[in-house]
Amino acid sequence: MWDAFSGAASSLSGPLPDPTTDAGWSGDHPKRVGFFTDTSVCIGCKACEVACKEWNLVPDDGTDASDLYRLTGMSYDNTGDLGASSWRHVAFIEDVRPHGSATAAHGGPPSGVPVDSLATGFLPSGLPAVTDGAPSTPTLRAPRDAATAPAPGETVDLLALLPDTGAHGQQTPDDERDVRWLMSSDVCKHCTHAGCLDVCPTGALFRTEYGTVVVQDDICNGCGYCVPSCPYGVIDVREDDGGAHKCTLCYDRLGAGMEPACAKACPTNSIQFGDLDELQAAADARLAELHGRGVTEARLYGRDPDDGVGGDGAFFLLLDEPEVYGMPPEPIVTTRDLPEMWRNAALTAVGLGAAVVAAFWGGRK
Amino acid sequence: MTDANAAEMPERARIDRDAVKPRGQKSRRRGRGDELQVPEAEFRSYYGRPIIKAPVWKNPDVPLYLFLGGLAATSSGLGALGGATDRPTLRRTGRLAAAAGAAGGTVFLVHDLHRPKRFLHMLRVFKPTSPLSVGTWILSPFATFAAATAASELTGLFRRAGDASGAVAAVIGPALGTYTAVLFSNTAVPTWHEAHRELPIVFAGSAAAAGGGMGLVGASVRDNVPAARLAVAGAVVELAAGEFMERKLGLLGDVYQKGRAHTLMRASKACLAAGAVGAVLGRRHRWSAALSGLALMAGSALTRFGVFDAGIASANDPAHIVVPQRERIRQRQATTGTDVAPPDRTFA
Amino acid sequence: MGVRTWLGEWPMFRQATGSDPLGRGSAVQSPRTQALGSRTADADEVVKSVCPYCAVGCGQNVYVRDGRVTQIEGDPDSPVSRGRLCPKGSASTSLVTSPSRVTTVRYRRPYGTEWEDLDLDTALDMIADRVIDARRKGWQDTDDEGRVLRRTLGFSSLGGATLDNEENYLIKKLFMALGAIQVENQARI
Amino acid sequence: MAEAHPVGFQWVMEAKKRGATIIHVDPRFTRTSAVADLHVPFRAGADIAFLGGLINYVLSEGKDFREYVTTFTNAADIVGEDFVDTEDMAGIFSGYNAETGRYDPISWQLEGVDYEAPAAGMRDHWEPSLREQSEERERSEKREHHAAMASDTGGGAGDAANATGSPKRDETLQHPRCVYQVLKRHYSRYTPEAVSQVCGMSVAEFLRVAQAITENSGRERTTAWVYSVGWTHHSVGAQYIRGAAILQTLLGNIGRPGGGILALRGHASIQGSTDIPTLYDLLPGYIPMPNAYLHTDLQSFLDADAAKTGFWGNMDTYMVSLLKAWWGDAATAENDWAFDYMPRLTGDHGTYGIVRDQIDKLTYGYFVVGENPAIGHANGKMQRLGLANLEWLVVRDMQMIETATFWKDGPEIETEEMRTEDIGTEVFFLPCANHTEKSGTFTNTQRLLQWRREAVHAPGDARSELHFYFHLGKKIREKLAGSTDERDRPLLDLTWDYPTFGIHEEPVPESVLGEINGYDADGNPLSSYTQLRADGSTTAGCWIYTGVFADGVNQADRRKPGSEQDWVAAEWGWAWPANRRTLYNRASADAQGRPWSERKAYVWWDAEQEKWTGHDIPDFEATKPPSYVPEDGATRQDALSGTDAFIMQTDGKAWLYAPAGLADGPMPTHYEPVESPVANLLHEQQDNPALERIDRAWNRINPSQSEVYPYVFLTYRLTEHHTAGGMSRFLGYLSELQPEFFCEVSPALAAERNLEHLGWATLISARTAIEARVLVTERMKPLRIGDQVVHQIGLPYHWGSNGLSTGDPANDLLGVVMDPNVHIQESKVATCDIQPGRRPRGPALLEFVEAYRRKAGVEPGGNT
Repeated sequence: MWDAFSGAASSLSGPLPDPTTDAGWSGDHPKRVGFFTDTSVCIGCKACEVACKEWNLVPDDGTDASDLYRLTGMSYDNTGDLGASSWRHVAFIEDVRPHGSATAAHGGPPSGVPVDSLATGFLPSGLPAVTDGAPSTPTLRAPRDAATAPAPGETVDLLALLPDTGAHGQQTPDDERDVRWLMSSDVCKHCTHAGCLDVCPTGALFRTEYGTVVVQDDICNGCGYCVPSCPYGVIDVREDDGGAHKCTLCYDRLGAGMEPACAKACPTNSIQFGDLDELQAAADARLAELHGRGVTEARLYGRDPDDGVGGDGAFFLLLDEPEVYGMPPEPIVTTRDLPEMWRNAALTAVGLGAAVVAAFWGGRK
Repeated sequence: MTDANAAEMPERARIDRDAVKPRGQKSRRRGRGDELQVPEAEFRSYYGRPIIKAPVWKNPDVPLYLFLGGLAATSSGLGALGGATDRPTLRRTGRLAAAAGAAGGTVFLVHDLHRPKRFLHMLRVFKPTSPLSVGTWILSPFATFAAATAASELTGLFRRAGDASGAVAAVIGPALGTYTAVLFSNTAVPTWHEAHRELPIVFAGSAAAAGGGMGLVGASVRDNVPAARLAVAGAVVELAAGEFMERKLGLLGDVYQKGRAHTLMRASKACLAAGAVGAVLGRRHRWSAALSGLALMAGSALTRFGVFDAGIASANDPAHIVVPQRERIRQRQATTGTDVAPPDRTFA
Repeated sequence: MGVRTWLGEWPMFRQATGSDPLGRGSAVQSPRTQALGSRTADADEVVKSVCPYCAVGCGQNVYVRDGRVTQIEGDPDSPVSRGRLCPKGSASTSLVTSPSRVTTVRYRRPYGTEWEDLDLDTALDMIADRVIDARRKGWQDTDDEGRVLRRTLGFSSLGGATLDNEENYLIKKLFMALGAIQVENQARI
Repeated sequence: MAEAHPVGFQWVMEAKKRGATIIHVDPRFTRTSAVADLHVPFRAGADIAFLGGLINYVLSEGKDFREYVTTFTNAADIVGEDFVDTEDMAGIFSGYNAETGRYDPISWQLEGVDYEAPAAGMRDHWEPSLREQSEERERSEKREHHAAMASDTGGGAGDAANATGSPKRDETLQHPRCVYQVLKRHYSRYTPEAVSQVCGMSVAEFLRVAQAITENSGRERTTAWVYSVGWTHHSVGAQYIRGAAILQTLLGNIGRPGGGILALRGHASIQGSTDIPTLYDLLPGYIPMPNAYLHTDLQSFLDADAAKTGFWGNMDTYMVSLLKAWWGDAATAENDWAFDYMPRLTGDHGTYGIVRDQIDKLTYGYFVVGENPAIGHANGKMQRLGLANLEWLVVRDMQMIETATFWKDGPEIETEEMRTEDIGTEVFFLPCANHTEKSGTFTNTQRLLQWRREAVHAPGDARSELHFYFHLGKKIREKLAGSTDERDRPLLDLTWDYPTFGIHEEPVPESVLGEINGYDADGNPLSSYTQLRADGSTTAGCWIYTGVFADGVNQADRRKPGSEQDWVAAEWGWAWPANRRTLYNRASADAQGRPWSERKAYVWWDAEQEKWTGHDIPDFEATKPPSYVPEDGATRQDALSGTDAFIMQTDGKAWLYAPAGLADGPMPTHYEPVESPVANLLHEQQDNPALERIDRAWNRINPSQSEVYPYVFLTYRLTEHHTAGGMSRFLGYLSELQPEFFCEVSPALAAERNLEHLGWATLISARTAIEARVLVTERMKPLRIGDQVVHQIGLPYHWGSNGLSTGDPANDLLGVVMDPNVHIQESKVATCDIQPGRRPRGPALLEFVEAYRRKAGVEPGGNT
């Protein structure tokens, strides 16, 4: 057992072609499966969140009752993050950029229509030349008296706030900025090197024959070690039952030949389920396609087997930096450093023992 | 654009503050006075929310477990060697503290579980990849031997067996004192993980200070020299290693510079320093020795609480994840000469 | 349970003796996990249905076990939806099994301050009486000019967009026979 | 579309993947905008300016699909000399009567067409006896009836049904009065600059759209337009759709694959409830309801409303078959097939009129079935006042919705306008079965009937509507059995003997669908509406559904997997009429019957087999060759030529110019919403001169361009909720996703009004004030309109006081003004003020709103 631990460094970090076999499953185990979430076609409908909860009987989220039905203010995301009761989480990012920096995926011009020609090149016959769509500067009306302006907050005496004539119209439209609304359905990454799994002291977390990482609720004793060990902040302990919970990649459905509930529901096929190698090929093709269309900000996340977790079983096509979606830019599984940690701890333990012995050095004084 | 640029995106900056639900805080929204630890460096994040999950480990259970484990670890050695060197009060103190520490630690450890009835599930497996599993297999025999030794000590029965089991516990003890550092560093919590070289030393020092401190409290002036030495050495190591760790952490060390962790660590340092000075100067007087011992133990305990709190704060701070990881990417790109920075970063 | 069996099921023993020394996979799988199956696998029946929310008309498969709906999900056969559902459609199981669903008749008497219970047949009988009465009170044989109206304005109906065609048909047919012209639904909203 | 119809949106994403350009034109930046190639923000209520601008672009640039236009449309028809356009009349068409506020459409007619009887919308002119009626009320009622004929919920029979003779045509399209030229002149002022000024979009954005749609229309390519109630909820709503119809017809995008104007409807069977209408003005299959003024007997009914040419020429067969289905043997040739059993209309009995009558205690009982008007309808107070003035109310639903509990916890209880103890309404709440607990058909948004099978039994007292209405009918018939009163004959003679099953005696739904389909004299199910006869030998409860039980098979229950069929998937469910998936698909082939292009081949003439064939079922007589020319005097479909693809029209043409059928003009014209912050920049006439109002204290309207109500608001749905919330607010999984009522405002508006993100805001109109959480978002953009800045506020309307997720109802903020054609309210745009903080509670709220009204110069509000 120690041999496997110390000898096979690849089973703690780095590329690992077959984590399933590494976890003791015989050679004829099923192919490793996973998710490819293509956020460029995500419409943020949250069907994945609901379908997941319906199938897995996950309770309404929220740490306490008063939290349940409150807006977070984070665009249309009222889930907040992944957690024990949110195994799918759709992030919404409202991104504002200077006008003109849009690309095709960002509400840019339809393919094949150069922006310049649109602005100036075409004019219907008989029309005066127009170079800019912006009409003349708006007429600003008399600004509101600052002294009568209400203070923010929960004012109840609104009668005092009856508007003065011309109270509006002082703010000018901001034509200079384009809006981009990114949506992405986050999920457990089912890492090749899964920190949660490796630190679990009970074997509740285990790697299935499909190469996925699953919590066995009948085993978990709620030690919580998996929670801070996940570099993505996925798994969490549910307060009411004390168990750690996360996406199972619908382990129970896989056995019955069904695809995971979220992937099945996803209206635009943003969430794709399948054999990991096939998904990776599909993702590479999709990335090339998008790059070919000028969507240069597209990038794959979790696709690379050389990354800090040995590649993810659930990986993504993103349109911005991972941290914008609430994901770490370059996670490394904590156990990569574990051999060194054990060495340090062992040496220090020896030192500590020596110190105790040394304290008795010289006999009685 | 960055989310930290409040001037440019006022409403989003406000979201950053309000929407976060950091663990360990009762209120849903942070007050103005309790700003996120947004570092100097600019970084982007998802509404300023934490990226990783902060530990759900209970406070004070886990810091106390760490403290008691450390206390027991060195106490077992003091007890065994105190017996071997004819220091009966040190022996007795060490043995009882080792057993009590192990027992108390076990209680806290079990209580910390969110499903405590399933404590024994820990014994299903032995996983070298899991410090908690390894720790369980350290704590269990240690507690058993320490308890047996203490029973022998208290009853006076089976003295030889008691000595033997005490010796075994003493041999295991140091592992119990340092494995907890791995327990913390083997997480994704940046402030813990990045201190994985220093944290065992800090915890070893802390264990020594605690065990030695206990010895000062319990042993007679006649018997307390090794305890005083160990305690003072422990305090010095803990102080030095702790300081070194905080500095070496750089950006990640900011959690020790503010908030509760800062307060706890300052108190810890004060206690350790006072205790060490007291132990050196006041060892010969029962009461001053005991007071010094208590101060050292308090210092040790406060370190555990401080490190624990620092970890929570670190986990809740997205900058702790994003900035170092970005820096790593930047450095790699600088060395490999490739620039894979997405084109939109420049104006985004 | 014999010691051997017990030992054989002890994951640590399996770690030591099997192909999973680190206790990451096969060695630590619990018997319950091993026996895990899909909730829909033992359904008595899979009934073809259509989503009740918007008008896209997504196909649904309704899984029934012991006379209860255990799961509703998209019907992959449907050329309309290809098995996919939106969040509302995906919540269909919750919709049909909602704990707050009202399943008994509730009655509020005129000027009453609280709901009361009422037997369904009694309710139907009372409603029939009220329909007859309102129909009579609102009846118009002719208008002022003597033109035939043969209608009642005594009562009206609202709803239909969430109902089946067959149900709308019966409503329209019955109301026409009663002479009640005031039939409306969401299509005008 | 991604917001409210996400699963349907998968096909848009498929199209995008294949290179289609997705353009989203919407006041808000929504989930649809997020994945569109182009989002064009613009001002709510300015759609006709936008569409008119596109029409102008097409016409002035000569970008129309000329061969399609000359083959299939009335572009070449010459408009009569009497017609005066808005260009020459300060924004009003000829025929307007300022006193009555309505149009006499006779001057809109085409040259060379004689009218022997009035078509819908023109009866006022053609019925001398009607013209003599001078009382205001009656005139108004008649007008409303006529307008209803043109309803988009109806729209079938009666539209200019009785034009005879052929209009003069100029195939070169050069005649100054030909439709093409009239259209061109009408839209000439809708320049890109004008569009930009009115709509608040840039000229570049507009041109980008114009270029995209014209480049993607023609032989090889098609463009589809998709809309929802964002187009219908306006005081000019029907004309919005007309605008799109004109544009799509000019571009040759009707009747072709990838083309069309696609209405996304919002309820599982809202299409079905229009086809088999629980609507006051229609009979099944878009046959109009008999009218007391016009229809003294069946013949006058047919004379007035059945066309002579086109497929509506067969309305006699549809109507007699319907009467036979309902009254069976009691319907005989002698008694005019029981035509006199039908009640008659005299005016508007639309839902808002009904509610007005409820408040006036003119009507006593109300069935509310699967609907939640207290939340879901415009002017919630008006709805609840109506409920409170009833004698009895029956609510059938699954959850305890606000409509059932208004007497207990409605907003008017809080304001002390009403006291529970004073409300005399007797309320029956009856639990209903859900979609898994009964069998039946829904008709989806593409006219597709899909049969659902019962999976489980309904719990407790829950019953299907089929059960309820069948047994209610039975009970009433029992109570009236033996009655000799003539008025009870229709009820007692009604065919009401459906077989039942189960312990609850549930009617067999197949038997009802069978009756809808219809039978021949021998009792065999019919297979096509062409089999219907006017001699009483056939029955059909809804002629357009005839064929759903073809061969005795429930065609709606066909479930051949899509993967085993071609892309038309004709063997899944059944689409009316005759299982055709694309209407008017004859237009997918040219005059000679050849596909316009290989790429866009859909239905074509097979010269060898001498019949129409293709991927879909041809929407044309199968063996009528393209070369067919009708003889003089031919009637019904025989009067249509081999190129008359629009077979329901009397002339077989798509109408670019509508000489009849609409109550507010032959061509769409931009009018401002009734509540608009700006003046009409295109025409002197501010708003639709023919729109309908309800001038009551509980329905006060904000003055146009009011400084007191300076902001535009619009209501809409979120993906996570369903309409008035009865099916979503009570579910945890949905409620947690959108947990609170909120308003969306731009950062600029937030700064202007000191609104704090996530704080509270109070929104005020002349109706009431409501409170909402504030979401400040860059997705809302202030617009420049002329020299003004217009701020728009977004309000999802799902919330009420019951359920898990609660909030003020957005619809309470709305008043009711209506489109004159279809009586649909203008709820997609109105004005309000917004202030930070929560609204006043209790009676203080009324004072607060009244103070606003005073300031705005609005008459006092109240409950009467």
